[in-house]
Amino acid sequence: MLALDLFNSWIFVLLLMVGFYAVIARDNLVKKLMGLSIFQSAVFLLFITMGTVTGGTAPIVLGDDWGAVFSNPLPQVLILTAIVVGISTLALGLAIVVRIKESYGRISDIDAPERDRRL
Amino acid sequence: MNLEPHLPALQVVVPLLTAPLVVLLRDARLAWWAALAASAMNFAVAVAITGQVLDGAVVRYDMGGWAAPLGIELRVDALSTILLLVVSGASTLALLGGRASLLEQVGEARQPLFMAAWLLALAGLVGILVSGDAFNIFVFMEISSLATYILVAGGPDRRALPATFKYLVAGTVGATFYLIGVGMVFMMTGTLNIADMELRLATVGDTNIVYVAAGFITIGLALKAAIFPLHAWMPNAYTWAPHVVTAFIAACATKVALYVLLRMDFFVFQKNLVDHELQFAFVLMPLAAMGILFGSIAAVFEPNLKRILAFSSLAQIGYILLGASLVTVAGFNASVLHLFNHALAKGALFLAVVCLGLRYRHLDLADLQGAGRHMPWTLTAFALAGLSLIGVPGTAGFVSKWALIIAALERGALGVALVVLIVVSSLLAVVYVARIVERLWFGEPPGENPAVSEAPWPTLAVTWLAVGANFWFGLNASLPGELAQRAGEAFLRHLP
Amino acid sequence: MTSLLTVFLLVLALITALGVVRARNLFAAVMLMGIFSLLMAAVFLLLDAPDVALTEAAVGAGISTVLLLSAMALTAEEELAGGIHPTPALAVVLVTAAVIFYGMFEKPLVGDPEAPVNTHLAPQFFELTREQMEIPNVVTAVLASFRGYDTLGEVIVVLTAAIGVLFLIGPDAPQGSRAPSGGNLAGGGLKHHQPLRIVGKIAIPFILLFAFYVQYHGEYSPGGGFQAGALLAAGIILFGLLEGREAAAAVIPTRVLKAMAAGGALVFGGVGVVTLLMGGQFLEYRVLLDHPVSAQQLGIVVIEVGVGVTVSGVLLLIYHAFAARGRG
Amino acid sequence: MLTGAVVAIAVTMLLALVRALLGPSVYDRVLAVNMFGTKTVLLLAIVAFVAGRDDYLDLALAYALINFIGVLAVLEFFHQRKFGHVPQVANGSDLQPPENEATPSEREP
Repeated sequence: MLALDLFNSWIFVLLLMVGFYAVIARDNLVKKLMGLSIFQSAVFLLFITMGTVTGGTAPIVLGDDWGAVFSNPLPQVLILTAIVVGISTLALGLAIVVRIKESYGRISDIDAPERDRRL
Repeated sequence: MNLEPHLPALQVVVPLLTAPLVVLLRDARLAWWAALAASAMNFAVAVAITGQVLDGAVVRYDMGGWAAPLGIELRVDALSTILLLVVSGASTLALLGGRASLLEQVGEARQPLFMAAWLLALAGLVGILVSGDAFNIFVFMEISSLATYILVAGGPDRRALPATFKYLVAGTVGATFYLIGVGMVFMMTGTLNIADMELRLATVGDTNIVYVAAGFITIGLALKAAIFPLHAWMPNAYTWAPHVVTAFIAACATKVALYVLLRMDFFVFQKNLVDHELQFAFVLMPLAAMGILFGSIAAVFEPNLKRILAFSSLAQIGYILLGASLVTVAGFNASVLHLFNHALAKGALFLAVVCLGLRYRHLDLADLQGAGRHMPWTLTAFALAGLSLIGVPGTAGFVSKWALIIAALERGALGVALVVLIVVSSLLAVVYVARIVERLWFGEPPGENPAVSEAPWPTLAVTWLAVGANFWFGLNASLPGELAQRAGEAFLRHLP
Repeated sequence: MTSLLTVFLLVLALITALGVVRARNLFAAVMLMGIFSLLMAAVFLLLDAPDVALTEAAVGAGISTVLLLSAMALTAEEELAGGIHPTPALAVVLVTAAVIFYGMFEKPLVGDPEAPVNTHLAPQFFELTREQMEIPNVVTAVLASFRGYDTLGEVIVVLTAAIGVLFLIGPDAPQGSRAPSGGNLAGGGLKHHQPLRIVGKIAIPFILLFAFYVQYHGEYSPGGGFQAGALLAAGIILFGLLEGREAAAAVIPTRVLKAMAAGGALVFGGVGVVTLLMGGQFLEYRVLLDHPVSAQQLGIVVIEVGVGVTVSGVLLLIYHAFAARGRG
Repeated sequence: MLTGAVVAIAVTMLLALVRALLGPSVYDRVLAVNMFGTKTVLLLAIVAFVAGRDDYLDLALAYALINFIGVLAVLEFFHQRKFGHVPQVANGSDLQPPENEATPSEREP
């Protein structure tokens, strides 16, 4: 399991980098939101990974066998909540992007010099 | 039945559950009344909790009847109380005085949704303050953030939209950083309860990952608290939000993030991480100093009234952080006091801006020239609140700045340098406040003189109430002083 | 084999994520995001988290694809040339990564049953669930009872998103002057494609039935209110895609959706208020009935219904808001 | 036997992913996603079998349904592009037609 352990951590960090890079480097707003999703997914992976137990199974008891080895349910609960938070942020962000498109006519480069000082 | 033991839960639940009801309303006036009622009740609960805390109790509550750390614990101490008063008070005052302005800027049809978002922002902020669970804080942070994005996006200018988007990205990245940090601590301790974390970190505190976790938590929250240089989202968000919203969030949103930062850094990590002070001495203190200078200087050169105040907030956040980063009880006290007093001053100033916004469409100083002749009451209120911002003796702003100077002087040569910094930036504050007041009182009105009259009395009355609070707490600082002192005592117990 | 498979899927996920960032065509990026979600969901399942996997699939591959496409229909499909600032971004990202690597090598090994995460609270959750709730899905027990307050917060977050979307692009929101006309998703529907329509319509009842199963079986198998709500919404959205948004709006009018979104949260909060009135703490289900085990189960079932109702209402409201935008 | 099946599915997933990454046309990507979804469902079924957990099959079912909806959403998206108006090019540049890529309407039989 050693290899798997390090591997998950590697992927966590790499995904984090990829998502974070998209958030910072891309001007396109939809792309930024996608980057944000990837960024958050990386964190989900971190949490889920830490709760697994070797030889264990999902924390849903089968056939009243409470003595089996189970993975930790708590990180899973946290991530369920975090996923929901993520989709909520995405929906709100997309709504803002739609409004920006409608009033600026573009969804990139919104920091360009403003021509509407006296709008 | 006796509600007293349930106060911490009620603090959050009342606005949290009023919000869905408000969504269903169709009438703008009714929505406003409902929001005002919930907010006022929230303030009343905060006052009642303050009473309990002043009696010497740390108010605890086990959600769902599951004892911590198994369940989620609510925990209210002096530090949370002082901010509970600020948040619920600011919300109530802003709502009370802001009805006319909100109708004008947001429109009537969307009022119920807007009021629901307001209540959710309030619920989220108080939810963070009463929570004793690191993950629960994340959840309520997201509630308050999402709701605040909605409030900011309600601004009538189209520039509110990109400002909100930036705020959303910065806020989400900040919250995710915080979550990474909490995840790492959770990995090492197996708990999410803040008090339990501190205990269990004792055995693993000296591992790299805990240092990394502390770093992530600090950076994430610094982003949300708009600490220099992570403040890029803040000036635009404050400027283009509806005026009433600015009055509310400028007094609360960043301070609550700062509160979480203090809570985590001092009440979880300080005891367990060797040399944790270095993070303050070498990172946060220089940043605070730079933020103070940068914010003050930027405020001096800004043409737009709201942006001036936004940059001044950046400087004030610097003061709060500066006090805390001394890592002494006196510094912590000063920091907590300034959290309270700056909210008073900024709240009053932005309420005066609400008054101006009701009569002027653009808030560049050039547009507002000569406003004082038409709106003398508003301008007088603004000038008096400005005195508190500067820190003139007799105002609330003076009390905390003085405390900060005393705390800094405990630190010898470094302290003297910091005092010089504080004095310089206070002088800069004199410059930008005086510049506003001068242009607004004595400037020639631009172009043809529109028939401008004094702001309507409800808004004006609330503004004066806030200004009065600045002087009340300037002359009689016993309540915030007492709470800050208790917070300092708690802080002392968490030093290594 | 599972660990090898996990490694393989994670590599694919990483490649996909890189593809998302690289793609100039936003549509391609959305497709890749869908794949990415499926991969992450599969990984979560392999890591023994079926509840999370179900949610990730329903949300990531289903709902967020629909959302991204609807937003794209209203905005633009291609990314501008330029508009990338690689150097400073790379610097920030690399520093962040370096910091994490610095910490990562000391953490307890994954899968270690003796790691603090797995020894501190987890055994108590199992024990108490067995004693006081008697439901086999411990994830549901923790979600709904031990950390029910978090879940209430989660429901409120979803509701907040709906409020925001309605506020920003709902019927009362300002109409943009440069709104593209007719470029939105699911206006007319795929009415003229008979095979799709027939197959799709056959699927709908099964999706709804499955959603109810996921809702009511949440204590026994992966699932629960959130996943059920997402599936239910997906079923109705499917109907909207086939028959047009107006037809979907006729099935459940927006007014009702709003009531669902708010009502579910109120049901959840109401349970808390009732427990308070019955002398317990907020959300302390065990005071609801004389028999504490049944009381816990009752509380869990009721709040899960609240979650499901809110989530389905919210997701449909958001779908309608995006789909109706630009149609005038 | 099972290992063979898993390897076969993994290879197919890889191939589908390559198609989704390279395109070039929209339909390649849509099909790739659909195929990828199908393979995931199969993979889950095998995992359920190996882990001895029947309840995982619920998930496979959910994935299949979700995948179907996702593909329909994509189709509807292009349906709108074809029959609805393509959004005007505002401020010049957001909507440059892709150069190396046939627009869907051109490929429509």
